Amino acid sequence: MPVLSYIEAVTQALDEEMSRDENVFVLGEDVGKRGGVFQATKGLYDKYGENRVIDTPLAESAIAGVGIGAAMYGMRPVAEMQFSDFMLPAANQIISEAAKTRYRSNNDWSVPMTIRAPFGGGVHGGLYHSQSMEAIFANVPGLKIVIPSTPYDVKGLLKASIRDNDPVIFFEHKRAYRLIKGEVPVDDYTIPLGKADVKRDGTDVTVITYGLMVHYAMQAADKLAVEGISTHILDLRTVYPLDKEAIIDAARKTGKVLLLTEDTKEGSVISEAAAIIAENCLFDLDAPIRRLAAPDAPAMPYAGPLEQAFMVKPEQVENEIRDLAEF
Amino acid sequence: MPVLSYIEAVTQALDEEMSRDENVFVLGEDVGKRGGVFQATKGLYDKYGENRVIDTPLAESAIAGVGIGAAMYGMRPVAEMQFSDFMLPAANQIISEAAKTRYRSNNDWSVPMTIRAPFGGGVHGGLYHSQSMEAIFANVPGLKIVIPSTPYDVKGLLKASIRDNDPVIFFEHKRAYRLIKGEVPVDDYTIPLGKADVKRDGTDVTVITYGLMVHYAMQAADKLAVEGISTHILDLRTVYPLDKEAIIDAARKTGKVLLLTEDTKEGSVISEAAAIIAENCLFDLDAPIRRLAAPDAPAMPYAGPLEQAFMVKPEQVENEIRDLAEF
Amino acid sequence: MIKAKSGDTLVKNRHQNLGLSDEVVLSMYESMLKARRVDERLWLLNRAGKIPFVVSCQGQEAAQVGAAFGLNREKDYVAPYYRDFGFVFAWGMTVKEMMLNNFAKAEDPSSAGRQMPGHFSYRKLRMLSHSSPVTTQNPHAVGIALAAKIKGDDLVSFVDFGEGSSNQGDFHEAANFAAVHKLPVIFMCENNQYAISVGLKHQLACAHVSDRAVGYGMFGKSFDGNDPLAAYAAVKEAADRAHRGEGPTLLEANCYRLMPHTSDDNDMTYRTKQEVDEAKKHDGVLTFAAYLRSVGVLTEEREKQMEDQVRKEIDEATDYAENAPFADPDSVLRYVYEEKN
Amino acid sequence: MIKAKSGDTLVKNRHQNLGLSDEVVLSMYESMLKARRVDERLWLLNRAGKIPFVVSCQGQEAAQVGAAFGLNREKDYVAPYYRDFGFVFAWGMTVKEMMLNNFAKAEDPSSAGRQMPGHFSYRKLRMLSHSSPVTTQNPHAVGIALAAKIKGDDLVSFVDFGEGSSNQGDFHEAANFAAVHKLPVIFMCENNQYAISVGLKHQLACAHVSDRAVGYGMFGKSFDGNDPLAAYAAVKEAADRAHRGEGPTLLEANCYRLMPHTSDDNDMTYRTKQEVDEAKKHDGVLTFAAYLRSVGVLTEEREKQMEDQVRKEIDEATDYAENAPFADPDSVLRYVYEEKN
Ligand SMILES: Cc1ncc(C[n+]2csc(CCOP(=O)(O)OP(=O)(O)O)c2C)c(N)n1
Ligand SMILES: Cc1ncc(C[n+]2csc(CCOP(=O)(O)OP(=O)(O)O)c2C)c(N)n1
Ligand SMILES: [Mg+2]
Ligand SMILES: [Mg+2]
Repeated sequence: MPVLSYIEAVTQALDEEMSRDENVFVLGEDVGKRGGVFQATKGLYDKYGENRVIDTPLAESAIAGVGIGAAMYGMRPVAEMQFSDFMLPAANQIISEAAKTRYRSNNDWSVPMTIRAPFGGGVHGGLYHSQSMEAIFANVPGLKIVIPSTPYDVKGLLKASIRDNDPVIFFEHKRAYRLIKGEVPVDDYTIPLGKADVKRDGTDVTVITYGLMVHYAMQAADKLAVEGISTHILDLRTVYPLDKEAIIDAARKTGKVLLLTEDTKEGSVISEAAAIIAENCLFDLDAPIRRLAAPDAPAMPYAGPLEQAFMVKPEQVENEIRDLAEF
Repeated sequence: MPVLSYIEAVTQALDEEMSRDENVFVLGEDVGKRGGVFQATKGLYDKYGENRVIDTPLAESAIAGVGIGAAMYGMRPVAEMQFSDFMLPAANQIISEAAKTRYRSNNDWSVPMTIRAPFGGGVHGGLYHSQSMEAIFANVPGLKIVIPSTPYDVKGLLKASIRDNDPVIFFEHKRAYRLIKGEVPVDDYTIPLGKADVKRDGTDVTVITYGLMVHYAMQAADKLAVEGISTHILDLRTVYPLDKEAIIDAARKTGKVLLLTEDTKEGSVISEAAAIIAENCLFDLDAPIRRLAAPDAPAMPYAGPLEQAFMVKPEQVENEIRDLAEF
Repeated sequence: MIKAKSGDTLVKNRHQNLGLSDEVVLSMYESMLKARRVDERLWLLNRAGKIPFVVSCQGQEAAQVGAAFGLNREKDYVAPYYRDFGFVFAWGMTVKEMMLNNFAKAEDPSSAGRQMPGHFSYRKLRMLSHSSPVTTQNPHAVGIALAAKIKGDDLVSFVDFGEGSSNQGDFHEAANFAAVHKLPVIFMCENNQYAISVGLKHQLACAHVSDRAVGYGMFGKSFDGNDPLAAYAAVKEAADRAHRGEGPTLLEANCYRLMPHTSDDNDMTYRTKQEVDEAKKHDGVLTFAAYLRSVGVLTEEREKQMEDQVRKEIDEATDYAENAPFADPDSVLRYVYEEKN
Repeated sequence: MIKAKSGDTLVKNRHQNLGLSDEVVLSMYESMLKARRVDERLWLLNRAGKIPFVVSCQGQEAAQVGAAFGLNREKDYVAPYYRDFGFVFAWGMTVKEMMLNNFAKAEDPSSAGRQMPGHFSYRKLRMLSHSSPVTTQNPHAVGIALAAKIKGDDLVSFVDFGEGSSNQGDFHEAANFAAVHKLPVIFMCENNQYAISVGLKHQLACAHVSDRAVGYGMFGKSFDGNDPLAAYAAVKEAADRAHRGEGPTLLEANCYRLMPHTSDDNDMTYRTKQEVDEAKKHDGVLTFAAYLRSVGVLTEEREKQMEDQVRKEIDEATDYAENAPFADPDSVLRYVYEEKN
């Protein structure tokens, strides 16, 4: 099986979906000639032309809003927000419009649009090129929020998102773009939205997480295995609406749960995971739930040492798991 | 002590702060001549003039953004968002700007602005005049989110918000505006932000909630007292950042916790409260945490019976508490 | 700009000059009348406690109906806003459907009672779903036009909004997008002089909303919003431009909101009765009727017949809607996402 | 519009006609030179791996510096954007502070290294805090002007942004607000022809960003952004209008971005070397120097002295900044909210 980087999987999924369905098109800032500032849409402009790979004016609310209109016409727009930090001007279009169109029209209209947005820290991006934005949207019924961790998942989930008949926010971890590589089948496959995935089976401690943090957890698990600690890792993959059953099963599996996110802690999606566990399997727990997250400060600083201090570190993950195992 | 309605307490707080500090001014849609669509700013235009009670163009991002600029100049703007549902065009100004200005300037600049916004359901307002919007913002460090339940709290908390040197979102429950009345001291007092308040002391079941739901809980508690069930009620008052200690204390007090919100459930602020409890006092609980909230659907319908079906009902609160007591 | 009716004989046969038959202008008038009479009925129903809320179209029917007739009602896509009673009637919505919408009943084609009245939506009629946050529909209309362009479909996308709403960021972003991509969009602002209590001067400092067109490099035009023929001509011209690939147009219909903002508003707190009375003199429903009479198209008999017919329709529709069932309360959980079977 | 330098003798003494002394125009030139030389150094430092990121001002110094000189540098409030090196130098920021900003060190007055370089902020200098999401600063500048108006303070609020950014909703809402309230705001668009890879034609369909002024009922003007004197004159005129209570102005400086968008960009994927080379012929730093030489103000000696002085300042500042400490990592927890003691 070919090995692709995370971002190559994005490009491949887009390319395949565009060639499969002429209703799929891409719009966003610099997605055309430039192929996107991260090169996620590289080659698509040459292949599909300016009619289907559209450089928009610098206006996110229009990108989302025009996408919604096109989706209502029957297209499957894939809108790129250059950085997830810059999708807030489109918050009203996403939350008031895309998310509510099916409901408010009593199923008459729908918005089959995918919004792709690079998120996450550790790239020297400073306050506004490093944020995790999912929590802002992870309370809006009508939306689905997908965050893949591996190239395999990227391809399958992005294809599923594009084919989904409701709006999907697809957050791509920008540090994973080139850092994370993995096998990706050449054939056409989709991964169902709304389903979490056990990335590692274990018996002592459960880690529930998503995005780049899945890899931190996997590394920690490898190290801890040497110490005889067996880690169970659940990758949420869809962070809204959450896969409750999978969360409950994973929590029950070991009775000790570490919830992990690189987002700031209070009000993050792992808070909802904690609530689900507290509601449903309190008596199955052998230790209080733990949450490991970034500090409750506005965003990640730019200066190297400050960025480092802000971000969740692999050692912290390891320590938390060990602590829990020893509880 | 005079008895005021919830909205009269809003007006009184605004009036007193404007007369106390000439840097306080009000801006928003229809807040001038019309005195606000709910009449929250009634009389202020005549008293303080068009320079300090400013009818803005219909543009929420400008209302927030101009408020931020004025705050940076040293004023204390009180911006009204006509309905909280309509504050999303200002999401970028609130989240990227107001919340982060102090942090990003390393304490050089600050934004002492209050954003008032009526929220909540049960007023026949349909999808876009009934929503609870707090969860969207309750993950943004740098913001404070205040939701008062009584006229007394309204006055003290609004004054504290206006005097606070950081941005505060002040959500007022629009159904409470005229429904809820209570004693309000004539004198100048403030209530500290960030502190929850025990609205009723009890021993069997703890209800943690805010806004109009505090009154539902109080009514249920009265009824249940007759049955011999003693309910402890914690009013969060500030829903971001949460008063962790008070939540932990309240949970420990009875060991049985009902978390109550009229917002849709997944990703709501009570999820964070659940997480805090699951992290900190798991072994003090005698029953799994319960959450009572609106269904995870986009928003509250307009048609009477549908609105009824969507909203949390007093009987549900009562039943949940009773169930917990009997657990 | 074409002037509304005057005593001058030159204005006679104005509709013929526009290529409109007598039957067409009568049909225009009928839509206007329907909108007006429905609106009046809604206020009565509201005062009688039968419906909790009214948002009103009075004073804007002429612009709305003229605009609808300027479009291709078989093909074009439209995003009317909450005051567009005249528009949606001319576009094919029935009085019964309108009443179901106002009574928020299950059969309401716009939302089955989920949304407030006036939040029109009707896929069958290529009418986009409208929400409460103002101006969000503008980029949607642009998206329709973009999609049509990608697919090679020759159609026009039409969107309405108020002058207060023209100050929202979405107005700007949508107009700019449409202009850059030369899309077949008609933006029509129904300038009724007020955004709730805030008068035009406190909303914008230019003379006409259409003055904004130049900043997008698009064609702009302001017209008498009390004159359906002016609206027809302006929209027709814009549609022709759009079909010729000349891109979007920004139109402004100058009218006046004759009623309070909604049934929740008291407009006497911010404007005077004299001002409203003065505006009533230019009421498009009355002036157009007068024009039609003056050119001999609207006979006394026809007028009476029309009024009777409209009243009957409204009576029946009201009865029907009042007695129709609400949606099942359990339905609040439905259609959050696609339901697969 | 004032034309940039030509061979014509008529252009001589242009600055005297504007009431600017020789020393003032030399000081202008010095700020431009400083900005250019600092920028050049930053690219070297970036390529040497000493700083991870550069955002560049090259090609926009003339407009920036001219603008700053058109304002009252003791009183006015300003919201420069990330390319405004020339502006912030003319406004009083030192080269050392600029280098501390680019090295993201604790003493960086803009953010102590929290923000990316070029996100200027300096309360002491009445310079607002700038963020990455574009155009958010526009309403802030309007807020300053509104506050000053409320307090009766006579000052001007100035804000810069790019032409791509002029398509954001916040541009529109801020401009409209300022115009309706007749506030003393100067909106200056530095039109450098590109928004990252997207050229002007794909950003807007009007000829000039300043064409948008009429849609707000405000004064608008486009000028040669390679000519600091044109910038000075335009901003001065706008400031005079503002002081006279005539409200806001929308200016457009026509310039060209000589470097890639940032050090992360490869501009050869979307434009040609020929195009850039052609633009370099109009480079304001070179043409203004030529003008100053042609009118005998910039002597060879003075020029050398200036270059030496600037180089020395940059060397020292670079050394200092490179060796200066980062902020304490624990400080990431600080200043989320006011810290009370
Ligand atoms: C984003 C947003 N802000 C505020 C409101 C509340 N609101 C409803 S209608 C209205 C005034 C609209 O004025 P205009 O655009 O002139 O349209 P008109 O009602 O006069 O037809 C306001 C402020 C809203 N619906 N949406
Ligand atoms: C809201 C937002 N969207 C996207 C970006 C990413 N971005 C940074 S600069 C830029 C282009 C800006 O172009 P322009 O306004 O012309 O200014 P210039 O950089 O050319 O000076 C973009 C798209 C951003 N910073 N903010
Ligand atoms: Mg209006
Ligand atoms: Mg540019």
